[in-house]
Amino acid sequence: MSTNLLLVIVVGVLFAAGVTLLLERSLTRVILGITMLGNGVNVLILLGGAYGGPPIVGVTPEPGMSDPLTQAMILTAIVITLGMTAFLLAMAYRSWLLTGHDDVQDDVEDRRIMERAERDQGLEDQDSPPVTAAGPDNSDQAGQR
Amino acid sequence: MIVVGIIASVLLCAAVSLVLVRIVRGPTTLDRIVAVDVLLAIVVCAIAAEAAYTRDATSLPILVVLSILGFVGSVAVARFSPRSRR
Amino acid sequence: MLVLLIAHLAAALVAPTLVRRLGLRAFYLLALVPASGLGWAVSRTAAMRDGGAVTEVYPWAGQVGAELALRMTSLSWLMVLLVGGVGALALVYCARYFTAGEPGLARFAGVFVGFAGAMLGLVVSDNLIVLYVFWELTTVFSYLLIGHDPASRASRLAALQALIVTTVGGLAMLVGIIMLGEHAGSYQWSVVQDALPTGGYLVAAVILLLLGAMSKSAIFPFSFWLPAAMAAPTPVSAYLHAAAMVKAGVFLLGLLGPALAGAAPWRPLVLAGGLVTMVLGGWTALRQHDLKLLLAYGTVSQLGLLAVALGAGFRDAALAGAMMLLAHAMFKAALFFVVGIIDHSAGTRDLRELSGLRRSLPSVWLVAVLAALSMAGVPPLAGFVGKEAIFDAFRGGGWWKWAVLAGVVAGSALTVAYTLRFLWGAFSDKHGVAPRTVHNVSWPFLTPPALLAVAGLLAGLSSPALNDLLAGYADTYSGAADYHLAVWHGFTPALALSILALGAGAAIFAMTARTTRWRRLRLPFTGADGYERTTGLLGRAAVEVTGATQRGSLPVYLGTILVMLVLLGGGALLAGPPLVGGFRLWDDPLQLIPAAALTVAAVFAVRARRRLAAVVLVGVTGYATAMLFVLHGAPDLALTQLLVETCTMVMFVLVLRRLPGHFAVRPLVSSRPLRVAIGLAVGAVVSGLAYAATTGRQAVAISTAFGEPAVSFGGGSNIVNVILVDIRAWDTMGEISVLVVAAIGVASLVSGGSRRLLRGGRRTPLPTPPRGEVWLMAGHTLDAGLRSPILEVITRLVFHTIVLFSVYLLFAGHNAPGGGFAGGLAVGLALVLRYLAGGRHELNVAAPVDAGVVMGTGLFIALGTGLAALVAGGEFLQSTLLDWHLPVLGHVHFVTSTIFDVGVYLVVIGVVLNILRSLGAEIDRHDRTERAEPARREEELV
Amino acid sequence: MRLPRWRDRLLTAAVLVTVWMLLWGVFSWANLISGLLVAAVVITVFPLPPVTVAGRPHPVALLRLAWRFVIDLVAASFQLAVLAFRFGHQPRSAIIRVPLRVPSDLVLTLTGEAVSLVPGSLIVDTDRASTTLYIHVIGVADRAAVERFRHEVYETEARIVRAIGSDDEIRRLSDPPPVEKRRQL
Amino acid sequence: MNWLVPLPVVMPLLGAAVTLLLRRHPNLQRTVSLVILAATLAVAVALLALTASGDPLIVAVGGWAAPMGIVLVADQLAALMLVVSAAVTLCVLVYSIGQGMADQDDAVPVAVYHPAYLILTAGVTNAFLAGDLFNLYVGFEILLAASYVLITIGATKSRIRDGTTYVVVSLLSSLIFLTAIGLIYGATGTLNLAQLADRLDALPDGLQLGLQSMLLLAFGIKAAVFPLSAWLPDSYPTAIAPVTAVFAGLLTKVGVYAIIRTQTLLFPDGPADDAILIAALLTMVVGILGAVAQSDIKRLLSFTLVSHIGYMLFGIGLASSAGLSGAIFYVVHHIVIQTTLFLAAGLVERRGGTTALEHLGGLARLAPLLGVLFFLPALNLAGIPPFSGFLGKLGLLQAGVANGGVLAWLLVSGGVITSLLTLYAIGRVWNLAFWRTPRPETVAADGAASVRVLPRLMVGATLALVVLGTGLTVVSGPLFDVTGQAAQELLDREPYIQAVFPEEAP
Amino acid sequence: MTVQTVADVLAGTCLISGAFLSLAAGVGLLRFPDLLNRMHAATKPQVLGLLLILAGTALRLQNTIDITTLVLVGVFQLATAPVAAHMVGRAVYRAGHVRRDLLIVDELAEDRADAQPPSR
Ligand code: NA
Ligand code: NA
Repeated sequence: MSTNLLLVIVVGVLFAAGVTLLLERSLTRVILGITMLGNGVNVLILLGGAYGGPPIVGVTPEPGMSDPLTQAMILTAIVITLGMTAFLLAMAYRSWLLTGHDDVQDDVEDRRIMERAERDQGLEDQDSPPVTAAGPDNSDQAGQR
Repeated sequence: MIVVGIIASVLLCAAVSLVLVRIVRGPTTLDRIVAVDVLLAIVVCAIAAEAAYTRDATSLPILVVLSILGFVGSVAVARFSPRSRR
Repeated sequence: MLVLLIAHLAAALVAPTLVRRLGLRAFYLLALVPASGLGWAVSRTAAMRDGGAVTEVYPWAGQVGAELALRMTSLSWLMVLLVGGVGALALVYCARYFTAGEPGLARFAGVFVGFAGAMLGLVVSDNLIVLYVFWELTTVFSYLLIGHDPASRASRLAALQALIVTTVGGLAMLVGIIMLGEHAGSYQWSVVQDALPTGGYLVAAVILLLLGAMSKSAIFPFSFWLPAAMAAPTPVSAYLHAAAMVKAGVFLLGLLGPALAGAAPWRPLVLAGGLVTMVLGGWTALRQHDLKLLLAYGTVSQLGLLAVALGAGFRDAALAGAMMLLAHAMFKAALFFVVGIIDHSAGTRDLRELSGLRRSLPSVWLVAVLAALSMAGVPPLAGFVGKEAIFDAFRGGGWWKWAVLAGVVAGSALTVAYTLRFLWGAFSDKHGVAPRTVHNVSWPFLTPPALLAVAGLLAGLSSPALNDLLAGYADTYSGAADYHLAVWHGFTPALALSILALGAGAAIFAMTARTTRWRRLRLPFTGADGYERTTGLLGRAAVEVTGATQRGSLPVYLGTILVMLVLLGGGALLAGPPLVGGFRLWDDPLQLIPAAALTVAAVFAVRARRRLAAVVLVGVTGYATAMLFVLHGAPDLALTQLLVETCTMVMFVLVLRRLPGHFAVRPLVSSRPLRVAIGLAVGAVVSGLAYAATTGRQAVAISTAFGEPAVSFGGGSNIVNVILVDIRAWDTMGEISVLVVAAIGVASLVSGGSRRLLRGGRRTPLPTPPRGEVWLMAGHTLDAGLRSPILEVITRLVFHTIVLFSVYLLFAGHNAPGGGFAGGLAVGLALVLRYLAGGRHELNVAAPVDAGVVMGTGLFIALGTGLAALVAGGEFLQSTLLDWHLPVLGHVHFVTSTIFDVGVYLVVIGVVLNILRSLGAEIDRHDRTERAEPARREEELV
Repeated sequence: MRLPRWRDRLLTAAVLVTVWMLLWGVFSWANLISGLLVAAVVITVFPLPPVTVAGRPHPVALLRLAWRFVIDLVAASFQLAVLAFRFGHQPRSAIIRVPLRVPSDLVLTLTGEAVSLVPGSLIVDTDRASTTLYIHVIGVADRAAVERFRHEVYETEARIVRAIGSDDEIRRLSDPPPVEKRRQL
Repeated sequence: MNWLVPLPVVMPLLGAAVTLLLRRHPNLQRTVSLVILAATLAVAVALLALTASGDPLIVAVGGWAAPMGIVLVADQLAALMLVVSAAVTLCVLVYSIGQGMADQDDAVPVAVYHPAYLILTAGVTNAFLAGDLFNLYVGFEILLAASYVLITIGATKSRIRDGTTYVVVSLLSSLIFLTAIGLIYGATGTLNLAQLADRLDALPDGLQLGLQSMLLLAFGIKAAVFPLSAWLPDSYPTAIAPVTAVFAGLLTKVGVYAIIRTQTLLFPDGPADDAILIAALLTMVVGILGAVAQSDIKRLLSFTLVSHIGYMLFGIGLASSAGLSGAIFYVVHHIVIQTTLFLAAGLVERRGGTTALEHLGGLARLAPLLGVLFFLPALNLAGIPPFSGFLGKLGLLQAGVANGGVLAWLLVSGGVITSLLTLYAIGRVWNLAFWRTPRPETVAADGAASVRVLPRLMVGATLALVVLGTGLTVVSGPLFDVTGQAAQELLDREPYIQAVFPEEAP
Repeated sequence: MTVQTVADVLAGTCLISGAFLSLAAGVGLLRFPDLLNRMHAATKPQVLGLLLILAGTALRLQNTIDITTLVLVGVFQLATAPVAAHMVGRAVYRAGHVRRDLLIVDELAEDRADAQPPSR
């Protein structure tokens, strides 16, 4: 089967732009990225079906119809994306209401462990045998890594 | 009819390009929204022209939708445009 | 045997209740359970002669080789005796050892009995998997027993340490078992031992099995966990370390030895480990001040000896080992009991503080001496019989035997030395130490050790009789059956060695008692250090690895996923043949226009600094996509896409009105090139895959055959719609569920879980409208500055028309572009218009119903059509064509799937309404409360 | 009071049925009946205040209105297209107040619509109390042009009222333009 | 009896519709949910019994025969998953009802919770039954959308933050899944799994690999496979206890299920098996190291969750009957146990006021029953025999040893180490939270609050799951029969394909 | 010259004129100095341009079913386009995006100054 190069490129453009937005911290941009990726996927699905006239019996002769199944899939995807967009927007709003911005924050617990890793410490656990002779304030070890 | 099709396409294409420039440039959201309105109008024209060219009426419901609901987006933006609230 | 096991389990389960009800007396009752094991074993004594066996098999999980195959042979018979006998005595002992108010006693009793049961199961398992099961169970129970006093940090740590160390070995052993079992095709030891693998595979398996045995039996370098485990109450120590837990390891050596001792790594590992353990354990025991620790290191040492004997892999050593196993259980349990008694009556176990106990506790002293002499190997006690048999077994026949013999003798000398230290430390009068005042010891308290000590004497005396029973096991080894157990063999070299050991031991004791310099002699590295270092390293590794992989940052996570996509997808593309399939530039040159517009908008959307600008630009990509749909012959898609784009735009505006106009400049400026690079890479890979996939198509799409059935079975000529409401209505049903739940979620988020959630309708009476023209129901509630008569009038005029149009879309959809989704969205946008023109009250009046009810009804209708078909005898969601000829109206054509579409329509209306209520009206309300009561807002935020 | 309400409702229904038939494009009994049914449902499910049209349609005036509208539309579109292509020329504009003579939201809206639809004029704001349109006009060179435009708006108002207004409203058209009224205040 | 097949999806959806209509009647809502889920469980059990013969039950929904329409396929694997998921969701529902009634629904608004929970269930069951790739996607979307709602319930600051991570990552995975579907349809022109099994074979290897890796990527994110797993420990722990529990137990397993299904049915030649094994190893080890590093019970459990996904992948990557059987067994075990542990963690949080280890202590003495409720499943998780965790692991290790390859041996070692470290991590929790003397702050709070009494329904639900988890040991024989048969069916492919296309049977 | 040809020629003329008006709108949109002026440019394709193209389409399709729809499209567009323009224009004015130097007169500003500040 031959393929429509223009649509292939469109898919690439939408994915590239969508991903770039998705990797941002602002939830608004993330949502926009997802919207664009959604469009990209839709075009990609479209690409997988035949090109032709509207798949309506009596309007287009059957051999010349575009693929109705890809269209049904895309329709489902469009509607699902709508629901998800609404949900994400509500999240963005809530985030703004609670924190005053819509930036996605880093996880606190993970940060704590990363800091421990940077300071070259082991577990923080009162019940294990002392892990290293060096306590948290052993600074000459900290700079090594 | 082919000539008509080509001319109309070229004209509409040029129009779209100009409108796009305005959308990209702004500078305000309202500029962009006005431009989007024009873009939608051009979309309507294009779909209608396509229907005329191919004598295929299946896309007419799209025109109805756009003509009766296309303005809701701009009204929403205008209604909540930042400083018009106070 | 299963009955016994079940009895133990049941007893363990009722034990806590019993103890709570009966107090300490319950222990006597519980002692009956292990005692019954003892009794049962005794009753089967006859069967054990001449290598007889008792076997039971029950199904369990045969697919993984786990069958409850139980088999008692002479070695396991011996172990059953010990497990049952010492177990019963330990429970009896508990009744006096503990006081009634001891915390956790009820749990303790249950765990103890459970432990005894696990030990019993271990020794009678023929199936290696089941053996491992019981093996690990003893580990877990011992964990609970060692940690009996959880308030003490030492006790907790010791318990965990014992758990981990023995589990390390256990897991290694498990792998070894699996290796053997997979090779043999069975996990029945009686089968496996005849179907052993060879070569490196066998070596590996044996090493793994030995790791298990040695760690369990506290053989060097795993010995460190055992002394630490002395944190447990004394009955536990007595049982675990004399008769049960640690014996499991040597039992395993004894069990596997006949088949595996010939394997290359077996003897070097077992003998070396055993000897080192014996000598080091003995040496360390000499250093102890705590009597219990002294015994603990003594145990370590003796375990070394047992490992040497049972692991040596020939008949005489095995016989000796079995005897020694018996002897050790008796004297060691007795001695632990004695220590417990001393601890109880004197209040300490520190031998530096104990003085004069021989006189104040003469009966205890007597029992202790009897047991201790057995330990030291003094005739005619059982310990002597066993040890002498060992000496004899290693006499002659190769350099390694001589080396072992030397080690064993040295170890025995140390044993004598610490035995003396024990007796001296516990009972002698010490210079400068005031005699301890002691409580009396009641006879039931002393009975268990006394019985064991006497049993040791009897066992020694009746060793010839025991010989017949134990030989049944020993004869499973190859080698001449020339040695018999007896107290007196005449003046043999072994006797000489015994005497040598006794003398040397006495000398060592005398020497160590005088000076303390020898105490500095210790290994530069101990297992305990190893454990600590390992756990320390583990902690570090955990923190480092987690710190490196768990960045806590969403962009990093997404980036990782996308990079994986690029690597996997790109890799597959590169791995495949080059992309040479046929392509065409476009299907229609007009596609260039939306494609170009889309590209421009996409690029600038990425660069936009203002939220709404970005929204508009992304919207343009959406409109362009819609145009691509039109040009691709997909009017339904274009219709829906346009409606959705408008809806999306409205939602964005509703939310973004509250957010700052510009994006924060702060984040991620530096990583921008990286993000763009990932984006481009993903775009390229997905394009490549799309190209490869669509050019790789060979088969005809199934949808090419949809046209005719869509009309004849689906009753519609718009195939897309027929797919949605009929052919794949099941998907659509799922999809509307998604919408419903998303809408619920929006409400839940915006209202933050408050209970007014999702409620619609008119809650507060509206202010009466001012006189004059009224176009909307609640237009007057909106701020005058926001109102617009033009908008109100037009809204009033077109609202019904839009709704009417939506109904048209709904019904026309089956044959033309449209359908329930598009129709529902149209109504939704009509409601948006009402809201925009008249505010949140207008919305409430416009749709005075609960959005949830609309959604629920829609979903109910959609499902109902499906179920109705099912009830009518069709498949779920099967549709029916109905054709009527009616007067006036003429031919009426109706498909039941239209009802399904009505459900979809209602759901979509409900969804949009719900979203609008939340993002529109609810946010309006927030805005109001925020302006009215700034203080309350603070509260909401917290 | 009852009769007009029923009349309004029937009017609404008639409009809806017409739209319904136009949508299907088939003028049949089936469509008429189903249209009535759907219209009834729509009106019942989504009640709205009645559209109180005081007057009645005057066909001739309606035609005249339409005709003038088309003329204006074409002319203005042409002018504005010329303006767009006259590079280097900065068109001047004005924001004009036009208080209408007939105090009706409908007239206000329709006049506003008509004015807006013709390129070159745009409703920037309204004042409901005084039925005033504020119109932005492009391509006006001076004060005289402003007044000319104001006059055109009044003529549009008049055409609309004559097409659909009540007798009372039509009578009001002969009142002096309220611009002066306002100035007097 | 084919009519039973759609019911596990339809009934919860119907329940959702009804609970939406009954939103002002919390008690009725609860009753409806309970009845629906109990009925779902009954149907699932019936399906398991009906499929025991080895013939999958097929339903062409709407009467549209495959490959045109959507088929639902209930084979042994699907039926087994249905039973387990129904049992678990039912118990969690009881638990959450207990919690809701105890808290007067402050934290769990019934109006949101019940419909969302039922829809979640429907999504899960739909994913299990889907015989159509796109319908599998829809199933995923249903359960994910519901999960977004559930994970952010209450909308507190931390839930929004952590929920965002979850939602956005899941959305990306959905997009990747959809991309994969688009590509697969583009390449084959069909969506029916049984037909895809045939048509994918005909494609060039590189393309097959590309399609396979896209699917693996999408499911790998959902199943939390390293390095796609980091989102999980950051997002699950913050939600309310029953939500965390059902997510941890069930949702990742749906991803695993999808991997099993697609790998065996669509890509039987296994070019990605080695990659799966490597991912399995990394998942196990990195996951469990993460657990060791944690100081909060819920987070720690989340990491063990990730880690143990590695076991299931191990079995899948081995691609042998024994390996698959072990993997399926492990899935069943893990669904029950991980759910139980999170429910128990919820009880710990109620009793101790927190799940941070540094603030906990003495729970074994303060609440002995809670101790049992935590200890047994914890041991089970750590693979202590004779619990099901051990048996599953045993099956996997046996399959690994039987395979004998270098990677398989690495996996065996990794599996053993993971098991040990799980025990270590669990042991630390037990030592600190249950054994150590109660922290002063806990004791102080204990005196004041009557909230610290554990609601009977919550304890009962947890207990039921503990019993269920322990009971797996007893029924492991029959269970292994089922998983073994399921694994064999998966490897054969023929029963599945012939059930969907009976006319093409030779 | 058949009727059909006449219709096609007419239709072609309509289509091209409509498209041309769209282009003019684009030019105006880009070129006009301030937003209110640009909005005037925006009106053209929405009204006359669209009407022309609809007429052209009607001439091509030539059947009742479609022509009625086209009529509706035209009516709806005429009804709704001014509303959007009005709302946006109002927002533009209130947001102050007006080049006052290009205004001959601003009577709205005068009235605003007279009256009390706009209610909120
Ligand atoms: Na029509
Ligand atoms: Na105008």
